[in-house]
Amino acid sequence: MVNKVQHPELNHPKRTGHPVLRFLSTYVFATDHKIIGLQFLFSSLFWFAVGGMLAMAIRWQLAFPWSDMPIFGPTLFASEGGQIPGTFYNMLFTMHATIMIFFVIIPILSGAFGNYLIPLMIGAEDMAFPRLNMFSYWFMWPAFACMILSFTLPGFGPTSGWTAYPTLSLIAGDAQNLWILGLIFVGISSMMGSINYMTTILQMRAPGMHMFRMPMTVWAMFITAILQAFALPVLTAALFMQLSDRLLATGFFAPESIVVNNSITISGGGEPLLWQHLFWFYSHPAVYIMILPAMGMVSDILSCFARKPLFGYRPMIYSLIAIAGLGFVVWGHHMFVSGMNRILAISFMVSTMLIALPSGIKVFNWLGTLWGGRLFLTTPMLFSIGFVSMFIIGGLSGIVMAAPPVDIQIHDTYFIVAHFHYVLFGASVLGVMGAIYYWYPKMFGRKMNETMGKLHFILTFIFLNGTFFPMHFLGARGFPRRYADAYRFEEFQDLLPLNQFITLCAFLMGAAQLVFLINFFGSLIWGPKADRNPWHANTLEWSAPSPPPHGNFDFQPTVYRGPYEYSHPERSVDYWPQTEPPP
Amino acid sequence: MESTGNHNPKRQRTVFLTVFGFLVLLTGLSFWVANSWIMEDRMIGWAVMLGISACKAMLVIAFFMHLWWESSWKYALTIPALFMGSMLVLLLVPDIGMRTDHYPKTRERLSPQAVTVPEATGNVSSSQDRTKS
Amino acid sequence: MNRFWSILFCLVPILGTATFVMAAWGLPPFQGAWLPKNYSVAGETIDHLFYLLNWISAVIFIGTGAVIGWVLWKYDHRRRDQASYFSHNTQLEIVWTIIPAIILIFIAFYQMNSWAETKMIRPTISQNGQTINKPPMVLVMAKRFGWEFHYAGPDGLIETQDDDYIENELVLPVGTDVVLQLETRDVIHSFFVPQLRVKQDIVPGMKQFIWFRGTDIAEMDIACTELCGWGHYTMKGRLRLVSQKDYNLWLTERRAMQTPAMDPDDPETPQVLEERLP
Amino acid sequence: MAPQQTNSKPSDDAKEQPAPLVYQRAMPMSRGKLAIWLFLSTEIMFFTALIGTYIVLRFGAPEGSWPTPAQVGVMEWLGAINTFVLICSSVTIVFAYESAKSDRIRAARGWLLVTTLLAFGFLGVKGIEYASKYSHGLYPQSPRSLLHDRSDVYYLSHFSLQLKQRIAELEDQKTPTDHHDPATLETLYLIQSGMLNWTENKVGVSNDPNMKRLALESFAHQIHPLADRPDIDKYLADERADLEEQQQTIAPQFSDLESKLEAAQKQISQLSDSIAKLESNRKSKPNVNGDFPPPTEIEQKNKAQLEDAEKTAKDATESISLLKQQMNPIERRLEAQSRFNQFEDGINEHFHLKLPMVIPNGNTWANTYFMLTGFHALHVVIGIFVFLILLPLELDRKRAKVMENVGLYWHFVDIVWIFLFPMIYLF
Repeated sequence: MVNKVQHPELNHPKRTGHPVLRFLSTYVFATDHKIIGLQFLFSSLFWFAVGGMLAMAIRWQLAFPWSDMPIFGPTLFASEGGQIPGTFYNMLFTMHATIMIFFVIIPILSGAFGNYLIPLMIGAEDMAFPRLNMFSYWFMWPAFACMILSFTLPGFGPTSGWTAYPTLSLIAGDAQNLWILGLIFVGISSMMGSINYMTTILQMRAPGMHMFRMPMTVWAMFITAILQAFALPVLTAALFMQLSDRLLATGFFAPESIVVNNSITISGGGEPLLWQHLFWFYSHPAVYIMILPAMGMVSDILSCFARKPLFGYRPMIYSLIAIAGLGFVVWGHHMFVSGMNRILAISFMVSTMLIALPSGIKVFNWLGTLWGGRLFLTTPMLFSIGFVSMFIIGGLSGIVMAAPPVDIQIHDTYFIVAHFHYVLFGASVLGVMGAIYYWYPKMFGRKMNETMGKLHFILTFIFLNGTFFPMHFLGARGFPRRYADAYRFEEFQDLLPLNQFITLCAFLMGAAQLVFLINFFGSLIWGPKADRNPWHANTLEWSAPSPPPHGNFDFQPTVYRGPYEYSHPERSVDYWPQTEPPP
Repeated sequence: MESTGNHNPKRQRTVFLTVFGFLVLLTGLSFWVANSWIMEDRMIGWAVMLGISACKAMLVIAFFMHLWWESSWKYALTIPALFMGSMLVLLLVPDIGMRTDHYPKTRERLSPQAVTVPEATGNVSSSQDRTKS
Repeated sequence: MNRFWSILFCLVPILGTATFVMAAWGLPPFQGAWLPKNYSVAGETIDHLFYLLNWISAVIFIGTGAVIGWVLWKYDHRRRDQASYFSHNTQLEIVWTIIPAIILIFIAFYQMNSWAETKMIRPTISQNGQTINKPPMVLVMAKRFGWEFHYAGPDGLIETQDDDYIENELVLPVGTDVVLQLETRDVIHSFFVPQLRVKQDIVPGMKQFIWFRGTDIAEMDIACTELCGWGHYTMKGRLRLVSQKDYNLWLTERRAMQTPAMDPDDPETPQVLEERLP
Repeated sequence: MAPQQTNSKPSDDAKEQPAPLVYQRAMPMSRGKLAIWLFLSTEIMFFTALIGTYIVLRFGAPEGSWPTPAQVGVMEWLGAINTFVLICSSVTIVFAYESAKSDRIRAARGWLLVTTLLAFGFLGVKGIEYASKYSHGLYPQSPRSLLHDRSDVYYLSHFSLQLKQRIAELEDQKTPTDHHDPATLETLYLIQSGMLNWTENKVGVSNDPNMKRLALESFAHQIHPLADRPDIDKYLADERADLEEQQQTIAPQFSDLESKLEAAQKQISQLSDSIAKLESNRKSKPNVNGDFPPPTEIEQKNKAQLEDAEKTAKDATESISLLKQQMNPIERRLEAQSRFNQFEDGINEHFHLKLPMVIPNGNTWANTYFMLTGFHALHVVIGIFVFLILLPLELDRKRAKVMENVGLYWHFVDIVWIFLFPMIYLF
């Protein structure tokens, strides 16, 4: 890059560092937001591996139905010759979805990156409530315990899908109780986290850091926190009701009394649709909780490597707010064919159509950011462009499904599976990967290997499309999701080869993540040392040391401009850190 | 919190006691409504009682929670939650609140009105005239 | 190197569109991996909508994909010393807000008729000079893991004591509006016939109606598309669409060897769900 | 823009803090207060979900089937007292906060103590209510609950189980205790034979679903009536008339048979007398071989007649016992009818029997009642915990912020109750 920029932060009076803490209080019962962020990151990566294994098992069954399943089969079902039973398949997709949503994507986005980046990006020394922050991580552990314990119960886990629709979930095995408890703990943890984030962002910004000078990442985290704070309590209430249906014989979600062994175990009088409404009231905003932070981070990465101001900063923020606002009134589009009132469906359809608009605006603004830039195609940048590219596919298939008549045909088929994997894997996970590559130098003070990163990207990108794109066709054909064996139907018998192709791609995509693992852990030791600002970025975290010490900043950060002042025509260098005083 | 400090503590105390008086009065009022002629049309009675409750809640929020003396941030925090809450309840009404429209025959027996006995069996009259309880 | 990545990202719209076109035209290796042949009148509008939405999507997909490819091709940092410095363009923002808004609102209104036809306006018949909703022809009773199809007995009404039911086989006439009443005995199921473009979840404690008009004689699968337990994938039914004449013939044959169905009205038959799984 | 200190910094490293960073605030209040307000917003959503569930389930219930407070024994005045208690505690915590703010530590502590006591009082009243619900078996269905939504076979089988248990309990107590008057056992026997077995029999025999339903409904109605049911009154009156008619037709048969039996018995005694006489006559004069002369014709005739008469008597006895078998349930039923029909409050309530009862939507009522009041009570308990933590502390100006935050939470708890009170007790 051009001339070296002077380090404005070094001219400030130095702050003394925080006292050195003992190992336990530094790494285990940490109140430092950065350590908590890393704790979230590592536990999410662990669960990512677990969830990935489950996905592989699902794909195996779909490609080679009822053949001996490797690893799972011989250990668990030796007496049946390694062949899995139908309930086990149900457990696989239930746990895959639950783990990926509640233990991977949400914690890694708002738990890991939210925690790590918010105070650094707004110039705070820590979160508003460091203790609360610690508890928000430690409340994940009972949830982890519930999930692991549920694997050991008969049936190997909950089997009623991650949506846990009653009355199936009411008559499911005991693992369902652990599932509910686990989600309640996750909910409490997220609630603590979101209140902490909102307070921090509102009250702890460095001088000069107006709301409209905050990086998109912080804005996205802020909006996500609002979504979590307002939507999660509803899910928690619904989970409590389902738990009491199962344990205390109430009947909020059961229309008729349920009789087992001639005695009534659930009293009836409720409505299964009530659960669906309450569940989706949370779980639709949860979809945005799973994408908005990635959108924010990608906006920052795109702007940095295009060396160009983010196009339409304010429209981007307004569209975030619009997504959040509309996100609360679109949940019914998950229920078009569920027996919901059909006039109500129209209002949900209209609001769903409307919510496509801000998403579209964001895509156009990202393209506008790239246009006319000076692109450095580093690994984080490639992942971010991949994010945009995949998000377009996921968004467009979303519009196709938002039309209720079309949804009649493709609801609960692989079209839906394709859609949400494009958004959640194609977009969110690629965004997360980009963010890991981007902030890794800040987190660990070392850089990751670029060549391996690019290899990781290209393998993931190709095989992810190979996996999820053909699912659109399966879905159009009507291939139902959650079927252990759809080939019993004359209708779907000829779709086996396509499924085998998908499985092959999925396995290769899984294998590609090994490259990432080697790169990630190898770079911890062998990676080249990074200085404060290896990417020549503007935002505040890059003026702190790498990795930042306890207390974050060794000077008092003061903000003089917005976060995207790249390639300013009057400057000799192509970036202009937010903390650099005006000439 | 900062702004409430400007008030005279003694006057503050009279304000609180007055609010307390109103709250007790309103509780008595809703109790009276529940046992009065207003409940002849239950919908009106319910609406009146909910209105009284809303008044009481406003009194508590405004004075005990000091919102009367706070700046405009109070709207930013309370109105979105109230909006989303009412949205949730309102959109539940067509499916759950009007669910008897979709009752299958097995479920109609829960309802005293829905039981209609064919005249052929003779010894029973339909129970249409059952009191609304 | 940038050019390489540009080509890679360009492959997304190119291969994506190509595979869609191949699938829609049934070219190998995607033959059969597309909407199945349609056998209902309402299905034609649904298919039309699906194609329309795909066309609109394709335009946006190719457009945005081309922009990504072009940007990567053109704005390589090795070929440029300085990025252009602009951060917003209000006119452009307004344009790309208004145009998608118009498209989306158009879609929203365009498909309302189809939704109303398939799910809201039930076919009617006139009886004693009055227009009333067409009564259901068959009561579909879903249960773990199979379908019961209750046909009316001699009294011509379903849900009466003389009903006659068959398991997993539904026979319906073509060329006439068929109304089905859906109920379930235990958990949520979903009645899905891909060729008829018909899908409806069946929720415990609710009765629901679906309707369609078959266009041609055919035989097809009925699938359950809402998770209902270990045997979800075994919930297979067969639907035979036959001519009205054959249907009448079949119905008389059935009546000759009638088996009485369970009476849903009897207090002795309350809902009994299966025991919790081990 | 003054530097802000975080509230929850660990105190041990407070000494070695580096120079605190300077922040700008978006809202003119402390972080703690903002967090509490945000927390209350999430609480609004939580209770919206719960109360919303109650509202839609309640108003979606079939017209007229939601139990009134009286039917489920909810006492309005208890709710009113609790409302009053919570309003008082709201005022006292405001006073505690005001006192703390002006550094009157003792006053603050006193007011907080009063608040805590009021909170305990609230829980006490709640406990009384819950205990009464429990003792009446009014809670969501589980093996020991007495609530049934409808009169079906499950209700009958549960009822018979409970009845047998009650009878066994009372039979075990050899001497009647003061708890139960000695007639209770008799009443239970009458319910068993005159009502339960009668209805079971009727439901088992009848082919007409409407008759089955009416039998079940009238049974449930007599145990625990909810409203005037002219149809059931008519059904019972019809049944009674029918039974009395049957009794009328059976009674003459009965007397016929008895007189027949009497005649036969008379004949038997006469015949056996004469046979005995004839025999002794005959046996008094043996012939030369020492043998008795063969029975005379008259004797043989008499013997045959005796056999006939005995057979008639046996037949008559059998018919009588058969008739009695037929008659007994009718009599028991009529007895039960005449004994129990007069109670407007139902057998269950009148004799304090605690047997299962049918309250349509009673289960849904119990579900929502316990969910709403339970989660509210949980919040009260959490509030009490916080009060107990605060009580031993010096409640001075510095802690006034904490007091204010706790107060905000407590007022929220009050507001929730303000809405629950009319919805649960008055609607």
